[in-house]
Amino acid sequence: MITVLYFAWVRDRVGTDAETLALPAGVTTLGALLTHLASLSPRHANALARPELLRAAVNQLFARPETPIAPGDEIAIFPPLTGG
Amino acid sequence: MITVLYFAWVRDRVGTDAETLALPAGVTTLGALLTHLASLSPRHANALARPELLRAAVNQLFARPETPIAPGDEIAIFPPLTGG
Amino acid sequence: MTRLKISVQAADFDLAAEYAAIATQPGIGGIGCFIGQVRAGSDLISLTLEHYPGMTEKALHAIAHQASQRWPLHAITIIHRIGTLTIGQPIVLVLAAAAHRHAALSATQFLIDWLKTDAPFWKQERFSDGGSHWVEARQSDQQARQAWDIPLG
Amino acid sequence: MTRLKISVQAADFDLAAEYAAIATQPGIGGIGCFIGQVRAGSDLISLTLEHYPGMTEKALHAIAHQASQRWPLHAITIIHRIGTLTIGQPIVLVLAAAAHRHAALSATQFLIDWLKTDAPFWKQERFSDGGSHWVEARQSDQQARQAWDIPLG
Repeated sequence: MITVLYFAWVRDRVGTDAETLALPAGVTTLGALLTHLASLSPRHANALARPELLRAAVNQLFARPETPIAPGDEIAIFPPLTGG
Repeated sequence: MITVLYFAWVRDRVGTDAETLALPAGVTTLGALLTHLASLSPRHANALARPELLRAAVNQLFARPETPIAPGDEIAIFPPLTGG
Repeated sequence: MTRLKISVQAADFDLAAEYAAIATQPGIGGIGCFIGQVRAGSDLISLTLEHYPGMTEKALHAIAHQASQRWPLHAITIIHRIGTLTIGQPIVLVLAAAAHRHAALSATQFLIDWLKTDAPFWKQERFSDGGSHWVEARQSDQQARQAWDIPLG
Repeated sequence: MTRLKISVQAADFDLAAEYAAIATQPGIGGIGCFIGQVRAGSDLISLTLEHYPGMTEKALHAIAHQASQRWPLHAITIIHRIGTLTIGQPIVLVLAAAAHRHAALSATQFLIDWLKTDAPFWKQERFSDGGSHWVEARQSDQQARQAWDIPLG
């Protein structure tokens, strides 16, 4: 199982701030996970349609599409940061 | 008459913080005034011996050796600035 | 050793108290400081700041660590507020103390530049007509962050 | 219009009060600040700060004017103390407020860089053995001031 967190407008569009799911066979990178998540529902598809607008972290470290993921990971998907 | 002010170690060496004197004929620039002041006493000579260590203002504006001076002016002579 | 204080909090911060807490460290000659606050904009009522609990604190520590590798700093303080803030209210406080002014002020600038792009905060604006939207990241912030890594020669 | 406060004074300043006095100006998004204080050194007991009354205030106004020509600033505060100050005591406060952080922090750096070389203050150090000497100007301060006028291209 993995935990997926959504923040800011990604959360608004997906409609939840966190979900727990099984990692499908063959999904071993963040990029592959994004494709899988987009297939879960029309809301997911809409929220994740433009990966160039998204940023992500794996286990609270910034990650790229090729970053490996494994069961037990905490993955967060969010827009570019706007603090300060 | 002109007023000459001394600050920091220039004042310590000259032994006074201000003096009023007549502008001798022919002394029309700050550089010429410095030469004249150095002739007034051994203390003046010692304080003003190394012009490269001195800075000056005429009427409270930073000045250079060629800056003109005239009766009524306030001339200040001091070391490089060390505030802040 | 750099004295480090990092806090993510809803409450306002006390500038005088934060300054006093670091100013007495021995060897400090200069303290740089930056305060960001909610700037009035057309019909803006408030900002709501969201963050990623857990990761935010790690990211701020990593940014402070970067700064302390680049300059000899005696103290770093970063306080970032979350929740809803109205116009004029403070959002973020950065303090950096060093023996000399250049290190203190450069580190202050570095810390806020990196915080903008490397700490997981998001701002939502609310307007007087009832509307709201998520603030978009600015390209200039990314450039300011990257400028710290451009070789000078 | 830049709100300007310039003061040369023996008394300490109140950082919180000076910050509060400018933070409420409309349109401010960032406030940069620098505080210089007496740094402990081998056997140093105190610094005595002397200045050129009349010229100092003019010079500080000229420096503030330069800054307000270079950045869109909402407020500038410069407070410089004179007299005898012991280790750890604050010497100078610079505040600069603007819509954006870059202007606020750049102006803060500019103001303290120029103050070091263009405002008529002199420091005398006193030591525990009874000796004293006038601090010498640093070449690095002159370079920092001049760096503001190096063309970038």
